[in-house]
Amino acid sequence: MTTELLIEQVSKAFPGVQALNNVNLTLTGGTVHALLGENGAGKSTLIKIITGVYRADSGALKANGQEHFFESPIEATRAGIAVVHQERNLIPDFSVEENITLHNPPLKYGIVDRSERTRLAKQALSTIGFDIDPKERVKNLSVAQMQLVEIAKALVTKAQIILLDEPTASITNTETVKLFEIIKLLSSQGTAILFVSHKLEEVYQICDTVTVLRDGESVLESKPLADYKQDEIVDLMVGRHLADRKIRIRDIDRTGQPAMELKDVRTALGHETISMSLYPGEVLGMYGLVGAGRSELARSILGLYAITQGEILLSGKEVKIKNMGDALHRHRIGYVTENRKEEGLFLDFSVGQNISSTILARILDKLGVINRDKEAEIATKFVDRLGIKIVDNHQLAETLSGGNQQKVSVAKWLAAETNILIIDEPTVGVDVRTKAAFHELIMELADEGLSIILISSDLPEVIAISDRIMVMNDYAVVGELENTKDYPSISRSIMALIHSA
Amino acid sequence: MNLKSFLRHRMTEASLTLIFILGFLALVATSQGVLLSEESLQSFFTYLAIPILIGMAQMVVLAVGQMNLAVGAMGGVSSAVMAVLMADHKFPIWAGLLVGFLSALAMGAINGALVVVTQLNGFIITLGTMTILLGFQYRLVRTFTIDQYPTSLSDFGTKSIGPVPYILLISLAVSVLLSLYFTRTGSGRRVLATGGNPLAARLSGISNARSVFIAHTLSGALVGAASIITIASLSGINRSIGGDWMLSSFAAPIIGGVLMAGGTIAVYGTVIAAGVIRLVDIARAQYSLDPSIVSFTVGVVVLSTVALSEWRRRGSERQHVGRKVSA
Amino acid sequence: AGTPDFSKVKVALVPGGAHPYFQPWIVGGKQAVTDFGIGATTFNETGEWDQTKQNAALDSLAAQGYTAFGIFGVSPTDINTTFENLKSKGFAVGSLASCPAGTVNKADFCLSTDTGQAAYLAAKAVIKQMRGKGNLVHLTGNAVDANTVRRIAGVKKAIAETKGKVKLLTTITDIDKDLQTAQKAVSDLLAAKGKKINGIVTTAYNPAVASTEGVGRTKLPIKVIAIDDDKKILNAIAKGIISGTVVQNPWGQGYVGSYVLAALNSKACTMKKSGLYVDSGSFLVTKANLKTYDAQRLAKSKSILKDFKTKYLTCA
Amino acid sequence: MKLTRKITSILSDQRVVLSIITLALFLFFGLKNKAFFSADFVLFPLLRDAATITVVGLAQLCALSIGHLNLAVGRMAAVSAMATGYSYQYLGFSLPLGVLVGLITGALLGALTGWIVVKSQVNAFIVTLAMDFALLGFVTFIYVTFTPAAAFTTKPAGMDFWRNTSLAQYCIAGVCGPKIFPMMIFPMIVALLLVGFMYGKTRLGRELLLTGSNLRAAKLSGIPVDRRVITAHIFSGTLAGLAGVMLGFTNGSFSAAIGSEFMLPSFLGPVLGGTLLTGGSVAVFGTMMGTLLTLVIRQGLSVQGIGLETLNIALGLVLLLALSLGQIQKMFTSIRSRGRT
Ligand SMILES: Nc1ncnc2c1ncn2[C@@H]1O[C@H](COP(=O)(O)OP(=O)(O)OP(=O)(O)O)[C@@H](O)[C@H]1O
Ligand SMILES: Nc1ncnc2c1ncn2[C@@H]1O[C@H](COP(=O)(O)OP(=O)(O)OP(=O)(O)O)[C@@H](O)[C@H]1O
Ligand SMILES: [Mg+2]
Ligand SMILES: [Mg+2]
Repeated sequence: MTTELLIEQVSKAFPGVQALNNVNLTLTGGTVHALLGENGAGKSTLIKIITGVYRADSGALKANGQEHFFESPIEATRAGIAVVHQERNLIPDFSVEENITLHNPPLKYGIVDRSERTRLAKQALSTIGFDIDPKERVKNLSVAQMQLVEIAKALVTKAQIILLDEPTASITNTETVKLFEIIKLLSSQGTAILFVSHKLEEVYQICDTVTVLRDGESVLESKPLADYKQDEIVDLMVGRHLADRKIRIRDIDRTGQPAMELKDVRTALGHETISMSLYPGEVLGMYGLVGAGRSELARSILGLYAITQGEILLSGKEVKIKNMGDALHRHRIGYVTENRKEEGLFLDFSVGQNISSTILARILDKLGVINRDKEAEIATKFVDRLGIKIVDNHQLAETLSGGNQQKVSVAKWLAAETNILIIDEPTVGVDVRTKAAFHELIMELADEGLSIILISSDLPEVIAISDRIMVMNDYAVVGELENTKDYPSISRSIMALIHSA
Repeated sequence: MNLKSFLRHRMTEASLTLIFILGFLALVATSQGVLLSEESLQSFFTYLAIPILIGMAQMVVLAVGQMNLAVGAMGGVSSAVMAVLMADHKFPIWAGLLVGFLSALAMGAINGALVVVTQLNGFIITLGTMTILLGFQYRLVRTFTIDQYPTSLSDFGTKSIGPVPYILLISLAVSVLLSLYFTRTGSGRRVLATGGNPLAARLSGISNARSVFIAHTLSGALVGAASIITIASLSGINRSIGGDWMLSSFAAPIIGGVLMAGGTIAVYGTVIAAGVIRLVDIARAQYSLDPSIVSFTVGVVVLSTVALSEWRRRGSERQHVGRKVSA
Repeated sequence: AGTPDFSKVKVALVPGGAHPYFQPWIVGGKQAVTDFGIGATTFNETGEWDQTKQNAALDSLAAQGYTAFGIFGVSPTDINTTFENLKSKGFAVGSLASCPAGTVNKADFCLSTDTGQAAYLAAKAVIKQMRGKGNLVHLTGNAVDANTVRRIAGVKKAIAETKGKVKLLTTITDIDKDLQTAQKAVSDLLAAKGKKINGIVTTAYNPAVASTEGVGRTKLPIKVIAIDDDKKILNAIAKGIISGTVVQNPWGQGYVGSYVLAALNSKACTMKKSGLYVDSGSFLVTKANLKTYDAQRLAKSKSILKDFKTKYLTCA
Repeated sequence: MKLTRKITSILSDQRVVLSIITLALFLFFGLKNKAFFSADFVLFPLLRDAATITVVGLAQLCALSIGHLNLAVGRMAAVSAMATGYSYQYLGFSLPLGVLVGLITGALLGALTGWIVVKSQVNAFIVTLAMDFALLGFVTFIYVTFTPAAAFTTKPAGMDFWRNTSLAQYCIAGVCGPKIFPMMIFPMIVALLLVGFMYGKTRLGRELLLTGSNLRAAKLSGIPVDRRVITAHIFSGTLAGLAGVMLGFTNGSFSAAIGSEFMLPSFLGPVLGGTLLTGGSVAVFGTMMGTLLTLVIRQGLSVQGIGLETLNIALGLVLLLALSLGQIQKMFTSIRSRGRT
């Protein structure tokens, strides 16, 4: 008997939103099933209902002969369901190996069998080709590394049903390729896999069947993916036809004074003689494999880590940036972090308050009182502009879907109206439509004179919007390219730079 | 794990050990060796046993990110139960101690159950139960000091191997077991996982409710153990017992490196921190220090030592961050 | 003249908090009800050694209809404010077992042990036991309590009288909060200095219990004079572990205090001199008078009562 | 149903629930024993105590707002009261000037604490615990050295007025204020308004809360988190100082005992009111309600003539029960909305 997971007429409401509305989905063993939809369509909610994190308002679930919803994640695990949630859910103080085996730690006489644990973890890590010390504490890992640990954790349970909620959002191609190999292998062995992603190229690469959610309704239910073209799928997700994007090559005037310039900068973290210049109105892409040190460079520039040597010039003047406040208020530089949950958002604050957190100085009345109207006005402006799906400005950030949280984290810095903006992985988990709009927005802002450093592990994204691309590897700059926006040739040059380093 | 990374993880414990050794040596030197006499050492160790245990009792609750404000009241009630049963109801020693111990365990379990059922903050629950228990303690012993229980119990309290009293050995043994529980057993790891990240723990099939319940119950059991030691080492039980446990129960683990946020334990750190605190008592007796000066000095010393170790830890972490993790 | 009618008077005896010292108040108060026909006496120890809580307890007693108050003030420096407040409402107020700090007493009277005097007496006793020379240690309670200040002064006075033959090795304060702290402090003290100490005088409850234990356990030749007559301490005297104790007269305070309060509150009598201080007596108890001291104390109470009736009160 | 939705949403506000519970208990105690409604002996002193404890609660709330604890609230109050008392006794300061001295002392202590926390990066729990020790030593030393009876007893003109006067003595056109309101509620009201205004409306308050909600995010949003931490502790110290002075006024002298019973109540008010121990969310008005609730329970039981043997038991039980009721109701209103998180 092949594994089956049946979802029938499932509904779920949150205050102010019908997150799911009579959704159906059939997941069969041996297939990879894509679950698609825009941000806030209800994908993660569905996965959480399947795994017993939320309780459905109505509907039915059948899995492996069981005919009821799981009461808790434990039950789902026992029933042979493994899941990688959209957000990283690891125990920071535990080692990698322990996190991987957390569901079911190997015991011997009631005592944790450490060598067996290491063995299991190593095995799981090696299947996805992730080379890391299993004894390292998770809190020392980067977001991408944590994501890989999550995947290893799901794989180690040898589950019959695997649900993957945007597993590739924050990892690079190399790891994605490895992941796909293992997905294919498992699928061929009869495992049922549900795959959520906003990267349609990937979806077409690996999935067999597809379900599309739009505003909580399943507008396409468990159909063969091959029957639909990418455009059709997008139309289904968005509910209308999405215009084709045109490649736009922008002309940047690099004769004048750079907006920001680094001269032979070394950092306490180990960056070596980094030199770069960013011109007014330019989008400078920064690409590198995970751990190349891009985010760290950005943070060092902003004064979070020490610069040990070299100088930073803003519009030709040498500056010492002490901290983020200094960067924002004195030098008008902004920074969108790659880690929205820990560093970008105030989860227990409203969307409006999150957006206004960088511009409090600008929305004051006399007496230092915050002008609520102005605050709401600015919030609304960016909610509209980035298509953030919310009930109202007062909704807490914690209740937003992953992609919408990401948008808030970016909106906060767009609102700040800086001269220079460093954006780190801005579109992690953002859906196709918004991503396109977003790219457009970035270029528009650049047209208006904003200088942007774009750090992204999404190569197509880097190529789509950068004017120039700086390639980093192992805490050093290994090369720089003028971006012709011709994907095949540019990507080849970039990979060549990385591998020759 | 090499020495460097060991020290990085254990910076607090390492510096506390150093402080302890230096402080101890300083006291030995300035007391012309009196501190090394068997009697002095015995006094030193005897009154170390209880701070260690109540530190542990707080630590296990801190491990799930909660607090137990009722440690003192629980200890007061359970030792009063023991005393009353043995003195007034002529229970044999073992039975008196057992019932008292179980009562502490039950109090812990009730705390845990209340936290789980009402979903109220553990801070508030234990504040409430603390008040209630203080009432019970008064009911049990009123304003008297009860000591009419068999002397063999207090004999046991003063027995020692060399200068090391049995009761300290019991404390240390309990600490070792606790350490094994948290580092080696599935249950202990799950409790820590709950403290480290409750949501992640839940998604990994761990019942946070059970972890919280276990932590509070364990805390009760440790308080019960502390009560046994209390009644064995004290000359009597009255309503003042447990009065100074609450703050010191926090001080040892937190100075020892346990995070208030949960998810960490530091058994050795707690023990050694209790030792450092004990050195202060000795210094007070040794130099006939005015308590106001002692308080003042303790305050200042704690501030500076912890600041120092923290500063060094951060220094070493700063160098480490950003380098490759790969094996 | 006949006995005046006290049946309308409800007397509240309010200690600072729960402490064994005050327990005889209950008995003394009850006895006063029987002997003098007072409406009622109650005992309320919910103050928990916090002046704010004690004030609240007093207020709630007033609300319940109590009209005469015998009070041990938690804070001797603040209690006059409380007294004034109660008196302004027309209640009779007596300061029992402790007088307000300073020279002014806003209560109608103060019936108390002179705490300094008791400490002096105890120190004299222990010095005598030490044969007039050697090193003495004083164990006591909260350093910033006015009564402790008086006790420390009392002990120092006794030592000064030896003209340097007795040395005060150390005064250990703040160890009365709980028994564990007291016992730890005593144990550490004996370990560090035991051989140098010839005598210990304790002027607080938990240190008294603790030093009894400590000296008994270490069998050091140290003379101890304790305070109060807790069973544990009397036992230790009987067994010869400690030399003696200084007892006070809480029963008398409760008994006589209730009478005077009733007399004042019923308007049958007035104080000749408001705020008068009357010593309720302190007695040294050793093995010799272990059996008889209570009778002696009782007699003292009766004589205080007589003094009040004949000397301090003017009755209609 | 719109109406039920509205009711549930009102009921899910902790402050409303607290007010209802407090009021219910108030009526219950009063109906059981009329004496509880006595203005002179119960309500007036109760409100006077509530005023002080609420201010202490606000002091703790300021530390909680950034996710810190201030274990030294009581001792900061003691030092501030000591400074005030000293200024009356030895410097002959007038009443307001002495109060100012107390407030400044509190502020300085808070600033020092905050500064140490920031510079050492040590957990505020440890810093304030150590601070408490250090200040305890300091206070004892000063009182023992400078006073004969361990207290400053000089009363400046006007002190008794603040202690004893009620609004009943203020009449406008023949209508006098209620007798139950003591003058002491004015400093509390001022503190409530200022703190409430700051957290509710101003940039400073918002920045404090953001810092408490997510320190890293706040730092990366350009908020000067170090300075905010110090600011929060300054507020905490100042308010603690105010409470210490208020208690000195109520008691009638300035002694070392001031503040020694502040620590637990300082948490009780804000936490019952709905302030998060983890930071980022404060309940200013709730702090007053939480304080009132505990005092009403205590005094209510006390007026029923309950002795010490049952007082604490009853106090704890009523408290737990009242809070669980609030919680059960809250679970009820949110069970469907939040899923089971
Ligand atoms: N705990 C919650 N409380 C209130 N609303 C919620 C909660 N969780 C999700 N929602 C809402 O439910 C809707 C669906 O969210 P969900 O996370 O399922 O979207 P998603 O399809 O996974 O989107 P994304 O691609 O951005 O991850 C969103 O409108 C979201 O705001
Ligand atoms: N060896 C390491 N030990 C501890 N932490 C590390 C180590 N390597 C990386 N990190 C952490 O991971 C993050 C940096 O890795 P990250 O992969 O984000 O670098 P990056 O060049 O910005 O790459 P990307 O942004 O593409 O992921 C930092 O937060 C850093 O603290
Ligand atoms: Mg999602
Ligand atoms: Mg990065």
